[in-house]
Amino acid sequence: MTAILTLDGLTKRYGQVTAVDNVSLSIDANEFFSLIGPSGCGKTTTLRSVAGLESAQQGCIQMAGRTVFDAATRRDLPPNKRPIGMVFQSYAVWPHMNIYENIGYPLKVRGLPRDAIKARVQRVLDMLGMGNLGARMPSQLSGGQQQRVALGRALAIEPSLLLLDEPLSNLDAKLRESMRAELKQVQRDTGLPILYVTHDQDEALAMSDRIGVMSAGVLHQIGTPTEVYTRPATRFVLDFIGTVSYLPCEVLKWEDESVKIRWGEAGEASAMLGVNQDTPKHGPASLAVRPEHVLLTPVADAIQPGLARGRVKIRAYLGDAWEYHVRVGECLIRVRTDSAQALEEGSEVAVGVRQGYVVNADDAGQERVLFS
Amino acid sequence: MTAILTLDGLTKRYGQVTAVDNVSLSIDANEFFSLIGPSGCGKTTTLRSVAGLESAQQGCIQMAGRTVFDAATRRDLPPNKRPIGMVFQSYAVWPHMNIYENIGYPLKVRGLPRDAIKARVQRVLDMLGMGNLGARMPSQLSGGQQQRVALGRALAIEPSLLLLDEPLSNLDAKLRESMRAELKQVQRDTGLPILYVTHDQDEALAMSDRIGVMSAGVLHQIGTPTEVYTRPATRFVLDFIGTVSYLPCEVLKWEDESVKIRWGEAGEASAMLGVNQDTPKHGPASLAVRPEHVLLTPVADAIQPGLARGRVKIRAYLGDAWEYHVRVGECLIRVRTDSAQALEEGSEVAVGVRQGYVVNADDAGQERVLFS
Amino acid sequence: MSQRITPQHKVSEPPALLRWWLDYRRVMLLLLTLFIAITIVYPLYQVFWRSLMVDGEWSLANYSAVFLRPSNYMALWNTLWVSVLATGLAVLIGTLAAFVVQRTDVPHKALLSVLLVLPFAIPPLFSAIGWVQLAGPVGLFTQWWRELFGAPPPWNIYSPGGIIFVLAVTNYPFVFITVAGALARMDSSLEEAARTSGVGPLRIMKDITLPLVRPAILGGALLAFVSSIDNFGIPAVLGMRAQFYVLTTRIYEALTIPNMPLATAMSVLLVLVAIVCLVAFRRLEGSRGQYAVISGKSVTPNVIRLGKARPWVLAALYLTLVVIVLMPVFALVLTSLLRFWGADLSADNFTLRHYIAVLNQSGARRGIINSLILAPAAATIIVIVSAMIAYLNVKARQRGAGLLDGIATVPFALPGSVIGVSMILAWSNPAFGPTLYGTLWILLAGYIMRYMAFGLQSTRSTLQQIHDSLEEAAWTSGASRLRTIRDITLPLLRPGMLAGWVLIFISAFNELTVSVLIWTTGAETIGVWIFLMQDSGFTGRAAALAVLTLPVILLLYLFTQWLTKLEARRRERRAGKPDA
Amino acid sequence: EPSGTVTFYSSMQLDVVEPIIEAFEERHPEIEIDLLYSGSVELEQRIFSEIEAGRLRADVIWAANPALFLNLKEQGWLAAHDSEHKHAIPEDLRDEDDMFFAGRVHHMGIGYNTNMVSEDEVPRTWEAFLEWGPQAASASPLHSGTNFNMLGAFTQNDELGFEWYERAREAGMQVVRGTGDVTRGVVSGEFAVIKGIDYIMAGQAAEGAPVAFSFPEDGVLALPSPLAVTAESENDAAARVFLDFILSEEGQQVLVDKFFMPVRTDVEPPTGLPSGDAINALEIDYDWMAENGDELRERFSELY
Ligand SMILES: Nc1ncnc2c1ncn2[C@@H]1O[C@H](COP(=O)(O)OP(=O)(O)OP(=O)(O)O)[C@@H](O)[C@H]1O
Ligand SMILES: Nc1ncnc2c1ncn2[C@@H]1O[C@H](COP(=O)(O)OP(=O)(O)OP(=O)(O)O)[C@@H](O)[C@H]1O
Ligand SMILES: [Fe+3]
Ligand SMILES: [Mg+2]
Ligand SMILES: [Mg+2]
Repeated sequence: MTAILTLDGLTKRYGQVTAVDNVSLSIDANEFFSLIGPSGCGKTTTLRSVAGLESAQQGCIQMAGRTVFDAATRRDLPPNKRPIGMVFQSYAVWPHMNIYENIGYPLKVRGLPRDAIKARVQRVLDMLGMGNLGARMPSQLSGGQQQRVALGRALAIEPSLLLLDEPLSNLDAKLRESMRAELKQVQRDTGLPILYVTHDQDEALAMSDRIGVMSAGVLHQIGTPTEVYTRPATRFVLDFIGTVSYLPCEVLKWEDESVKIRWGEAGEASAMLGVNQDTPKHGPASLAVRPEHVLLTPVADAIQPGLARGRVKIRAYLGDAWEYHVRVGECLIRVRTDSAQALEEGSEVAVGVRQGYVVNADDAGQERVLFS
Repeated sequence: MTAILTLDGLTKRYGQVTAVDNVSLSIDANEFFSLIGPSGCGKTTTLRSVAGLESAQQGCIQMAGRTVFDAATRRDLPPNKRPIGMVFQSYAVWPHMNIYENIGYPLKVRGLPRDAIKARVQRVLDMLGMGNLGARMPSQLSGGQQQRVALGRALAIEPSLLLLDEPLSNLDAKLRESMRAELKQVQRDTGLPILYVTHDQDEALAMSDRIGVMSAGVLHQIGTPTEVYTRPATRFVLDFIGTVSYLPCEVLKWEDESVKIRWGEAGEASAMLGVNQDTPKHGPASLAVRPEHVLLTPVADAIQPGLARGRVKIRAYLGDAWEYHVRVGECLIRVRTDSAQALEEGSEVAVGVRQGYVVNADDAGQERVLFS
Repeated sequence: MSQRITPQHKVSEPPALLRWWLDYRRVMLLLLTLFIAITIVYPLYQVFWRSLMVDGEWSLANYSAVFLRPSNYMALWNTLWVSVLATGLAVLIGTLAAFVVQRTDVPHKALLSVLLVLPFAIPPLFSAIGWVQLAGPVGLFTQWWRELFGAPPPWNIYSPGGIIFVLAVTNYPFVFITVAGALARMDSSLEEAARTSGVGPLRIMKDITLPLVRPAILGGALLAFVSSIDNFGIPAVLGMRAQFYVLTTRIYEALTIPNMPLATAMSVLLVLVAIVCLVAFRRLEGSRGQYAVISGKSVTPNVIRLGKARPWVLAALYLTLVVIVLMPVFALVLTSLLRFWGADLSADNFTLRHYIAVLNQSGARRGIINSLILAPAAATIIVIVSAMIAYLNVKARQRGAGLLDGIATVPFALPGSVIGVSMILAWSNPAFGPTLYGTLWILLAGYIMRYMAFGLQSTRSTLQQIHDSLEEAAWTSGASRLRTIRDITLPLLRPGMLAGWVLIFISAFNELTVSVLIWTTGAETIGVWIFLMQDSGFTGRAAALAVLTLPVILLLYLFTQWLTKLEARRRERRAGKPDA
Repeated sequence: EPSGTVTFYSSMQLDVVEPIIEAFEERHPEIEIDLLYSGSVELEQRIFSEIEAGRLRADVIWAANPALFLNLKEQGWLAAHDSEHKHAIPEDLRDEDDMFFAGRVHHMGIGYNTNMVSEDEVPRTWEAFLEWGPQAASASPLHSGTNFNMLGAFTQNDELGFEWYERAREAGMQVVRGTGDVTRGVVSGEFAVIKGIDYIMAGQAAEGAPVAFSFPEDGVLALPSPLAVTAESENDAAARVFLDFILSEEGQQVLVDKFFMPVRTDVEPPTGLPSGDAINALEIDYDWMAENGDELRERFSELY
């Protein structure tokens, strides 16, 4: 596959702050690529460098085969010369133009004839399900509709690459979900490669072909949603993508590709977890578990060996599932079970672990995630 | 149980718009009550009427045994005379006061002695885990911390009732989730009855003891989270709480408390659904299904009688689960399966329904939801 | 994520990386610097180097003369305390009026708002004279008081108190306008949060509302304060009789002797006072984050129901308005219609002859025409230039543009007579360029120098409210930087520019102190003629001319209303057909 | 034959100057007078600003304050003019070097409000003036050139002296800013008596205001308003023609019609005004004034 966008060693500093630290990535034709990370990690700065709104200090950027930025040769194409469409978090719909004009403006700038503009805008409006709203002013639209206008404006020029900066974060839950599907659909229909910035992991997982996880300017991992969720490269990725609870544990024994650990209030529970790589050191470590990988049974039913004893502190109904906060020893574990099983708050339960990650320090004291 | 708050036939009109239409409800001591509904349905107006920030045209409001509002006798206590604490969506933390002053101000106004204020503010700060932040200014706090200050301010006066207007909707996904748990914990600890307004169904389901579902000023249903999720009173509630997909179906036969229907592209699939009430009319109706009640199997595995044939259009990874949009005939059904089962986009599948709702029109043409 | 840091453009890239538009920015900055250098720095320099000269040699003697004479300290002290009290009173009136109009349910809000800014349209000299007519020893109010109580009234208009009062009622609109705007934009949930915390309405105003609009109050107060310290007409008319001098009247005196170096040294003092206050006010304003509540989003203001008090509040408001706004206007109109100043109000003393006389004077007629040319010309040039400076400063974040902005604001603190002198010094026998003195151009130059600050203020604040992403969106849509400015920035900036334009127009239209020094035959203005008539004892004619300016200003107000409506209608029309 | 434009700076009343210019332009259609009328203070500010800048625009100046002309003469900004009319003008009304000539004379005496001051109460001396206490007023010598000269004349006078002002202060006499303010005061009845100027009082009375003017017996200030051609005039010839016209009988007659005392001995004063000889004019030494002006101002500003 040909790469539509390639970043190579991009570094952008603001005074003392290194907002983007030696980031390299490439996006293929048709790909939906998300950059995800906590607030302030440098996602927006990366995106703006791609758009040409910021100039990096190091690295180069190629777009559809052309070098649009190269710190070494001091080449730096202005945004209006780059084949991109961009959607801003704040929509940035121009309040003094109606919807039709907003979407048509990039075309007008390019000198397209009136008729061609008209046809193309109408097509975009139809695609976004707003065929009859062209004459409205932005102030007469709801947030979700404004969002679609911003999207339509970026799509109208049929760019080689679409850049989106947290486009859904201002929307309410229901609308966000439907816009997600819509955006995904648009990408399917147009085959447009997308670079998407978000701090919402659900969004990134659900929409992306690949995800880049950033923290403090550094790209920690690039991978498909399943990769980053199930095989996090660093403890940061493990924490940030999905929910985990930590339990103290002890590594007992390591054989071939599995590891035996002991955990629980009195160390009464044990588990065998597969391990992909490396030798986990024996001794104390952390066991990280996802809510859906914990097994809960009422104590009345059975307290088998290998299970730990716990107590339900809080439960929350999620409609299609229940979520519990279960106290085991000093720790709270979050557990998710399907909606059939409803345990009372305060009830005693037996807790087992189906899958988990062992986090321990290597010889250099660096934390490693060993996944099963 | 004694009702802390009772609304009786509350109606509030703005010119032509009836924002709140004859709403009655009551909240018991210790109860976490959520009002949920789409944007503009009148939730905020209801809450503000309770607070005394709006005067309704009809109805009356009782609070802790006292009538605070009565349209008939024109009694209308101002907000500062009502025993409430309120948290606003925008936090409304006073930017010119530090955290300590923000929380202490309502106490100062009540003329409490300095020492008592100090002690109480410190207790509240400790409870919110911000014991050492008292001297900070709001601008030096993160969104989540500001949110806690707003909460602390409302709690400090030890109100009889806490009112919250979408307090979490400005937070990002990760923070929102942790604040949810925190809020729930605070309510547990203080035993304070809460009237909570939100448009986020997950939030309402997870936190509430009871939920009131509103639409266009009208209260459609009041019930526990499981009640409104599994036994929606109206089609609106069915749509709004949780996700449903609709399929055309035909009611074949009704016996005792179950109904037999036929559905699928060529009507090839069938299901027996339990029915709670009423006689569903024979003939065409809609089958409403939740994503977690749909069964997917690769066609290669088995196409049994009773299952329909479909094709995966879009799949989205949710980390702990997969979501599919499956085309069956003309319709798209949303399906949720646990993360073990991963079907490719475009693959053919067999689709079964485990539970569902039959929606059909009664003799008067009114739509009814018949649940199994 | 509501509060996020808007990424700032940094211009620290190596020079070779400069894009063509960066160069374009530089060119723009260069041109603007040239403009400011010629219109503002050069005249300022002409005045100020003279303050450092004694008999052709560099010396600080003028400054020591200023600082060694106790009477100058007295004047400085008087300037300060009078301005502080006048500003205090102006803040009180302006804030109260803004609060009542914005936050209560009084009726006739539109009318009240117009009436409340009317004092802007009357030259300060005339409010002073008007107040003498009303509250002077033989004034209307004084006579009424005598008839009612049979004793002389407890006030004396010729006193520091009188000066403070008239300064306050002249300058309070500055406060009213800024505070009303801030109140309209304030998030009312901050007040509601207090109400639901058990706080009563008055206490909320004191503890929440007022502290939150403090930046606006301070901003308005600063304008009122600077206008007070550089006002000449009011202390001149009301202060001399009480032997009460302030800096401007001392400067005027020094110009009369004439001792220009002394006058300029005193002006430097005045500018220093203004700058110190500017800095002090900025300090008081505190960090910005503390007041981030004033956001761009529209909010429904929290309206206090006055209930039974409503008619009383309304009556009090109208009474105040009548007394402090309409009566001076009335006095002015009366003067223009009476045969002579102070005549009895009997029917045969009313006459139109002042109007006829003044309109028969060709100079006065020319003055009207010239003012009608100069005021819009100055307003237009200032607004365009300051829009460009503000753009470079706020949007392009061009280094140096902020300095330009600061420099162009300095003349605002100078008394008009000093600006007038600087104009003659700069343009009567200029080091370069044409001799503007003797032409209409010098008046234009004088107005530009005097009112640049108004234009900068209004365009800067409007630009700050336009989110960066609106421009970036156009840029990434393929529009060049210039095209973005034309299609996006300018249309969004237009309301701010219009507001600045109107303010400058009104101020320049009957400008007096600068014009009176630099006009020449053929280049008269209304202000000049008002002053000349006044000065040579034709008070009636002067008043008649001043009255003639009122409808112009009223028409202008209606015109801008109409423009705004037109804009709205055009939008509606456009909304009706998509491809307009 | 001179022609072109003459720039004329004047602080003389417009309704006086305009008829003179009209008459002149009728007689000399080839010369155009470009009048810049201004209040006396502003005119001086302007003249000195122009001098600072290095170029005086005016060809002819006619202003109220003799000290200004002494000053200009000393700095070399005036041109001598051997006018054909100079012998019709008394010596004390023209410069010994022919640098400037009085173009008119006005008097500062006592103006009073006829509603408040009955015929037999009219003060005939400056002492009687002081009896009116706070109902008496004067413009400030610091702001009015005429009053500054009055201050100088009183100080130089043995009987009145600077002490008169000290007594005035004790008696409660009001000092207001400019001539306009005193005039408005007496017209409106705020003041009963003022130090007033003859033609202004006459003009106001003609408008219908209840005011009149009296010449006190112990001394009136007779103030010549000097008229001069500037040294760097660009149209020197025409400027001289214009100056001569103002001094001519025809020019002076226009002044008389406006209640001014003429400077020529061969022109009759306005009706109702005493002739020049009948007026007891105070002695005033302008050189002394120029020398001691600042000190005088200082002294006064300490008093008031
Ligand atoms: N103009 C600037 N000057 C100085 N620092 C800046 C500037 N713009 C961004 N930064 C800093 O660079 C870092 C990265 O900022 P960036 O906006 O890229 O974060 P982000 O990942 O998009 O965060 P968010 O999710 O909050 O939008 C932050 O620490 C920020 O404070
Ligand atoms: N002051 C007002 N004047 C006129 N109409 C109003 C006013 N306040 C609210 N409304 C209308 O009343 C209805 C209910 O508004 P309300 O704010 O209670 O909705 P909500 O359920 O809180 O919505 P959201 O989730 O968007 O906050 C809306 O149609 C709204 O437009
Ligand atoms: Fe966010
Ligand atoms: Mg960002
Ligand atoms: Mg709401």
